[in-house]
Amino acid sequence: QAADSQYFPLLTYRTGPYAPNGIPFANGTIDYFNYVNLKHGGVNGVKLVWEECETAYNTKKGVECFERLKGKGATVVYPNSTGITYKLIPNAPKDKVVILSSGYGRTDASDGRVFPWVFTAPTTYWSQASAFIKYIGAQEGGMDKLKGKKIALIYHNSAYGKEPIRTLNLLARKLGYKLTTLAVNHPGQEQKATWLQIRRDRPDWILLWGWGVMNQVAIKEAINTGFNLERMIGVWWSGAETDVVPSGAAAKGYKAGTFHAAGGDFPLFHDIKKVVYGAGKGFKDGEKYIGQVLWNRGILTGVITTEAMRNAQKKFGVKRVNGDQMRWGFENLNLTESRLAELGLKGFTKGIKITCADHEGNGPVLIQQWDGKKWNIISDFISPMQEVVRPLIEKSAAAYAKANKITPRKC
Amino acid sequence: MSEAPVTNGANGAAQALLSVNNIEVIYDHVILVLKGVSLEVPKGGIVALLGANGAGKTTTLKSISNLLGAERGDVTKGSILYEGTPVQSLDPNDLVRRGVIQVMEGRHCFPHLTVDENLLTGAYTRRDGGAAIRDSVDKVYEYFPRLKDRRSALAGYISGGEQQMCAIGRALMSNPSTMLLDEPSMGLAPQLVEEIFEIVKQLNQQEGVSILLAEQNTNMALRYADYGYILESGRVVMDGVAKDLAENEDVREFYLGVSGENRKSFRDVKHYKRRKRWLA
Amino acid sequence: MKHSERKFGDTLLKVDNITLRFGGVKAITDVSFEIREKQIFAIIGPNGAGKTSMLNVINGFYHPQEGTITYKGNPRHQMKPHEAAETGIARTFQNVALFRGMSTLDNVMTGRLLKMSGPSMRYYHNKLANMPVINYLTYPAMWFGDFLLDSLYWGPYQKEEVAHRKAAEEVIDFLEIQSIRRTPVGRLPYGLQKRVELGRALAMEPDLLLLDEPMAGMNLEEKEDMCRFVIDVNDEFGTTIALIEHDMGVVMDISDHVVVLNYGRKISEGTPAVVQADQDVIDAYLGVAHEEDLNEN
Amino acid sequence: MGEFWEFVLAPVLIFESWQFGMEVVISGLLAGVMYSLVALGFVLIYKASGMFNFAQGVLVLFAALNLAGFIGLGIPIPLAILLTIGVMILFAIVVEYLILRHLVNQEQIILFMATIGLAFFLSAFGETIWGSDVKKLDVGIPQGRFEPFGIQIQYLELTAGAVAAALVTVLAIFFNKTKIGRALRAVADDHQAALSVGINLRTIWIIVWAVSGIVALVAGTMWGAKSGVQFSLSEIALKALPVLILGGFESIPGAIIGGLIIGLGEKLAEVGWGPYVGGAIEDWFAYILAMVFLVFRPQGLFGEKIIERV
Amino acid sequence: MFYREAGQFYTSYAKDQGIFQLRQDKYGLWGILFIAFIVIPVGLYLLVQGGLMAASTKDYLYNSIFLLLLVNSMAALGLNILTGYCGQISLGTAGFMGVGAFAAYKFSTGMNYRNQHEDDAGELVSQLVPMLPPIDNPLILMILAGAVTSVVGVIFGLPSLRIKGFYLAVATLAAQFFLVWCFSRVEWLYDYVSSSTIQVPPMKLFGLVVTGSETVMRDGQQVTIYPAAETKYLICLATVVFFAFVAKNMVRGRIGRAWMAIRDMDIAAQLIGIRPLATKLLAFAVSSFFCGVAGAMLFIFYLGALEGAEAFNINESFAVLFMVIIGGLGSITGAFLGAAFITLIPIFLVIFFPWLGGQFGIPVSTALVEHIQFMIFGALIIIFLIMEPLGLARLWQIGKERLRQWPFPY
Ligand SMILES: Nc1ncnc2c1ncn2[C@@H]1O[C@H](COP(=O)(O)OP(=O)(O)OP(=O)(O)O)[C@@H](O)[C@H]1O
Ligand SMILES: Nc1ncnc2c1ncn2[C@@H]1O[C@H](COP(=O)(O)OP(=O)(O)OP(=O)(O)O)[C@@H](O)[C@H]1O
Ligand SMILES: [Mg+2]
Ligand SMILES: [Mg+2]
Repeated sequence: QAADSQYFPLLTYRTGPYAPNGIPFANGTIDYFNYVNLKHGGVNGVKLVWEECETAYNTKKGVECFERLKGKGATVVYPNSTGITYKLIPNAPKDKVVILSSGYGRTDASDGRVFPWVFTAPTTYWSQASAFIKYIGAQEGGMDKLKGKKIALIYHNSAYGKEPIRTLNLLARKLGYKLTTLAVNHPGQEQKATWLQIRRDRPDWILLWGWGVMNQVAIKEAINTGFNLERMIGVWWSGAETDVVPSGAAAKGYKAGTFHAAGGDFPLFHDIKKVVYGAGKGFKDGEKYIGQVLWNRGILTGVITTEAMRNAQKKFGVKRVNGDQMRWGFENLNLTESRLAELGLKGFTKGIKITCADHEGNGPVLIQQWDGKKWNIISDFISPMQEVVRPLIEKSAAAYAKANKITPRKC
Repeated sequence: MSEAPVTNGANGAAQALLSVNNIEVIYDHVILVLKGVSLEVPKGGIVALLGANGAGKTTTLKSISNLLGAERGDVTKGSILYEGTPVQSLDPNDLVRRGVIQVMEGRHCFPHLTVDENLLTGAYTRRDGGAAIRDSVDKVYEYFPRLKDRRSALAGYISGGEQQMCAIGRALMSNPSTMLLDEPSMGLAPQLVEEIFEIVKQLNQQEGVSILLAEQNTNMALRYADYGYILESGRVVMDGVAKDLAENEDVREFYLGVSGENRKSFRDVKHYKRRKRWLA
Repeated sequence: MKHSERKFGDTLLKVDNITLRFGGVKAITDVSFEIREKQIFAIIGPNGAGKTSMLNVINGFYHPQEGTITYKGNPRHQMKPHEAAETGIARTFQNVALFRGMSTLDNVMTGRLLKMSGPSMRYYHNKLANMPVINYLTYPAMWFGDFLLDSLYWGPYQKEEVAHRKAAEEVIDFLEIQSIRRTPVGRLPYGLQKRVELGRALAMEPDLLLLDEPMAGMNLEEKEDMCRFVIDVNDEFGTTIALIEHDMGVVMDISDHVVVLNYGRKISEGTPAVVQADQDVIDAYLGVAHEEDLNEN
Repeated sequence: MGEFWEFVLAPVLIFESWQFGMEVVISGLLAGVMYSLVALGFVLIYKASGMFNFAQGVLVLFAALNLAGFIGLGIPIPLAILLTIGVMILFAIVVEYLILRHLVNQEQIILFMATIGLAFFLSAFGETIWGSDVKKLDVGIPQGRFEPFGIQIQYLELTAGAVAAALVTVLAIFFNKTKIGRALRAVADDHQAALSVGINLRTIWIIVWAVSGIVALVAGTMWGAKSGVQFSLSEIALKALPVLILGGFESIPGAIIGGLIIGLGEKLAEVGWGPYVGGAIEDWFAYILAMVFLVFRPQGLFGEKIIERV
Repeated sequence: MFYREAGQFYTSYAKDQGIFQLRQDKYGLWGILFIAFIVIPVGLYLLVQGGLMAASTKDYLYNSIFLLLLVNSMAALGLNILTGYCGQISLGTAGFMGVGAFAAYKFSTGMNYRNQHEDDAGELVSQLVPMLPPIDNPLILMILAGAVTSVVGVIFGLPSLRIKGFYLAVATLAAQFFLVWCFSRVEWLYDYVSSSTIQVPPMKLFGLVVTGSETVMRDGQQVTIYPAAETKYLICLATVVFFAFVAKNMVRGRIGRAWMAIRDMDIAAQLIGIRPLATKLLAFAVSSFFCGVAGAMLFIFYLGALEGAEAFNINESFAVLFMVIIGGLGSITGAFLGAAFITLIPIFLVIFFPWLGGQFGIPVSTALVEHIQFMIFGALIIIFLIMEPLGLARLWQIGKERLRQWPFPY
């Protein structure tokens, strides 16, 4: 392995039931890496090299991929699936590979004292859940108006889908709204029963915590049963272009969370179009994804990684960074808004500051809305209710530490 | 393949309708069963294929009707000609269309079809209209009144002998010109055995159906057949005009039993194994 | 030995007024007979007369609507087939019913199953018959112990297996099927399959052996062999045999008593000679031609 | 009424509001018919060859992918449908030529396994050609709903019901009143015997696979209209299986009746009992329901009798 | 020529009843075991020491290939008992494996239940109370997991008395779906964590770290010890070999004969005195035991952390069934061959195509590789079935029969 290159294993999924989401997501990161190489000759002259491995969103396959690729000099891995994240976490300290799971994976891993190698920046499910409640409160005209309101959570019946329940329940006790949870089994092709229950309960708001075809069907059912889409908010994995394709214009009004801007109108993106696709170095048919929600998310992953790497290079005065150095780079990342602007991403997301104890950063959440043709951001950054979420995280992490005989670091 | 030696035909006079030339059959890629079998069926003849258990009678018949493939068997050598053309590359159903039909050993009826439906299925290849087919069904029922009683029963539930009748009846339904019969008399009551052979003879004489008959009931078979082949462990060990065979001493001893006053009771059969002279 | 001289024991099986219907079809109507110990008992009749059904009734596969069956002096009701086997009834089938995936040896060995520890709780019952109180706890415990030994193929279990192998080999020797011991039975020609089937039944050391057309599809020589086996079994082990056969020569020669069924009804019964002369039987079954045939012989 | 009884009777208690109750019933029945559409394809192939076609779900996906793909290329809808039918027929021919004819007279489980291989192949093949993104499939099936007496009914499902009824009628007539129908059953019973009476297995198989492909196309169109065309479409096969065993593997009307029972049963259970136990019970409930029926009728409601005779 | 029984006679039935008919087979097996237990660990160790192989490659071989292979073989053995020997097709295998995994988890954490109450401030407090002492011996855990799974298997096996063939296959999906539903719904099973994910606690065997990690003071320094891949491998290997031996013994003895009798012709089996229900349930019990052990093994050694609904989804059930059929129904060797086929071929293809593309300078996209892999895999299944419907084991056997006759063709 050449000293002037940095290797990244990419566990992506371009086939299987979740492929429509996996493709733009994977393309985003790779397009960015490509761009950095083409435009700047890498990060401080260190070329980025990467290798994709197809997981089909399947844990076993993902694990096999990681084991196969980690020896090639991996320092960061994006598991791209909650199941794989869970599996990789215990071994991360041994493998010396940073796990970056932006907006998915194990929320309590945000506690850097117990999980030094895991980073959930910029935000987590629990933050998102609390931000949603904040948003709903604001829409209703104040948090006190939430009392007695009915909120239904339609969720993918999996670890992923269940993540917010605890937070939402806690908030329900605090704020007095009534939460009904409706599980939908994978794949979620058939949701009649769920929507019948929605018809019966007539909730004021619906939170959709779906994945894959479940999103498309849920949105379609909402339209067909006549639910007001303005009052239905999807999680950030339920708010991409693919999710509204079958409904198209009829899905107008549907909202979803996100942690970065939508759309392609950033200088960086124009530059990527020019530098990567203009030079014919992009993916075949890949240009159409530029500016799509999940592609943008892939960019963010790339940006966080390269910035952390830059950080480490500066600190340790090396070109290629090793696992420990990379970890330091992540842990001390301060991606300011001005730096984002430098990168051509002004306003793309809020600044991210990671600390030793807090691997989440500040967890900003945005709300976006589908206007029938594209997604538009309709809210300011909503800060999660840290006072509620953080103790939950710490408690949960402490339990993990106890079960696994880990002594938390001092920060 | 075509160079296979011409065998001693039935009798040079009648033209061979079906001729099997020196075929070799292997099951499952490893089990060699037929080791060069040749035989001929003249047009309008009744030929009997005799032999002990496992001699390869069924295998011979199946290789003629091309049903071996379904059992993972293969004809690896030799050729089979029907009306002078090789038939090995044909589908079984092509053969049926050409008038060759086989009654399989072991009562292969369609268990979930009624007797009636089984018979109608037998007429699958016929194109001469419903009325003609109905007539044939009636004819079969005439042959086998017992079947008529059970016509609406599922074939899977009828008795063994009834299934045998059903299988034979089904074959008759196709108006064949050549029949390959594999132990048609098995499991039938004595009276019926007689009848079956009468039917065979009648078909042969009135409709000119040629018949190749594998039988254990040597007595009967030789009485009705014109010509016979005796198969032992995959080889033809003896063949000849039926009458001659019936007179042959070995055949009498091993296949026919000594009749007349000397007929031994099954109770008094000796407790030693005799050896067939030709296997020495 | 002429059969007129043969001596039979007590009644082993008594069939009383059995009627069996399938929907509207009457397979057996009001049939009664008795099978005595050590007898070779033949059931004959035209196709579809109900012979096989009768055997099925005897070993519990069919449950007659009317009538009773008394076996070894005990009347039975709604007996399950495996229970019949446990009381010593074995049989062979008209359409060979071997375990096609297994070798000849294994097929014969399955016949020994009931004699082995393990599969049958009855085995423990017999073994522990005089400790009635603790039985219900000890059966399962002993069974489980045996099961564990089994899975290790160790100690007592191995001994037992070998002992039964010996018994199975005796049957194999007796039937002269040594050379096909290891052949999967699916590959055997029909006649040998029938013989293996007989072997499986014999391995059960039955008291009553039911044979359904054991000689169908065999040539003379093989029939002779088969007859010899049947007679030997009867002579040497004293097994009672009930058989169905369409070959009149065989039936007349080896059986002691014959029952003739027609359309589910018993039309005649008696020694072979009596039955053979019965005009009803000739009309319904033997046919005129056959009569001549027999006379001619 | 005690809590216990409230729980036990939950599926009945939803009728407290009769409109809602009716809505559950109607939705359930219509959802069931959607399953039937998929189950029908299974039935056809099983009926004709005793083959449990694991690839049926993928076939649904494949058909829908082709249709959506052709429409995506700008081909007018009627032509696209014709083209897809053509593809399905071609597919049947290829399957027969490459697979089925080599597996005559094999055990059912072997045939089953072969269809699994086919499923692997086909799903990847379809996606390689048409890509993995979600495709909209709109062939003009009416969307939206109407609400007689305050009971909500969706047009899509109503259409599916009508189509299924039509399909079943046509297929039932085709297979019961023609010579081919009898031949099919013969083939399923015993390949070798069928060959020996001169039934051309190859033609039969091509016909049946083609028809089953067309049925898959119908199912794919209906389901695709609901969720878009994507990989997950193949997984609805799992929803069709309880329908299949409940109705019986060989029965075309059974597929419909089974669908109705399963659809109704699972929706009542989910809406009634679901909230008490955490929801998402309908998947296993459908199977348990089917299993309960099987315990009483091991061949399903309309399947062919399992013959046990020695 | 050399592969013959010539000159090998057995003078007692005990010998003739041995596992192998041929001495060569016996030596072959010992050879394979020798390779698996000694040559592989030592060889890989030496390769790494000698710098001929990267340590991570060694770990990859153990963690991703050998372990998975062993787990799959174990599951395939289990299913083969039920489907291959007793003829009951089951699609609930993954569900049963899941039972094993969760049983292992519950026993390893002491069967916690939750004690929940509101404190004075109205806050909900909950705490986990163990019911049993936690067990940290993986071997005991696997046995317990198997036992629990047996019980569950027997319950779901009950309908098999009435339901047969594919109807049973589909009906066993009821078990699959129900169990998986439990894994995500019965909070007790996963100690009430919000994500329903279970994680294996640290375990040791014979003083060696097996799972998790251990921090010790060594030379005044804190050192964290992680489990060695070899340890996991050898434990799993020994387990699988032992159970394969048990399975072989069962199927060649009376129990196996009863199962096969039921499989081949259940009516005839009844008529010779085999009790159908008891025999089938025994098969369900034993098979589930094996699957339970496989599940525990998957959980403890291979995945370490898993989400029941995902790790044991229906596709895993199918995968195990494929292994059994491809390998050869009713063959112990077949279970291993099938597991190897289904596990290794996809990995091989995934590595092979990019390599091949690299040779010609054509970059192959991962999606395309995956698709090609599926197509080839599907095609291979079909080709194998057409060549030999009875599976790889039969192919192997034919090969041996040929060898026996060699150099004579028949
Ligand atoms: N499917 C098969 N696989 C392997 N061997 C077979 C197969 N079918 C038959 N054989 C073998 O081929 C030989 C000839 O069998 P075949 O059935 O042709 O004999 P047969 O003369 O018809 O005997 P029978 O009078 O008993 O019907 C036998 O030794 C048998 O073991
Ligand atoms: N399970 C069943 N269901 C319906 N009908 C049956 C069943 N078993 C037997 N039968 C009918 O009962 C009658 C008697 O059958 P059985 O098999 O006893 O005859 P058989 O005397 O053995 O005749 P064969 O000599 O032909 O074997 C037959 O007509 C058959 O169709
Ligand atoms: Mg034969
Ligand atoms: Mg009979």
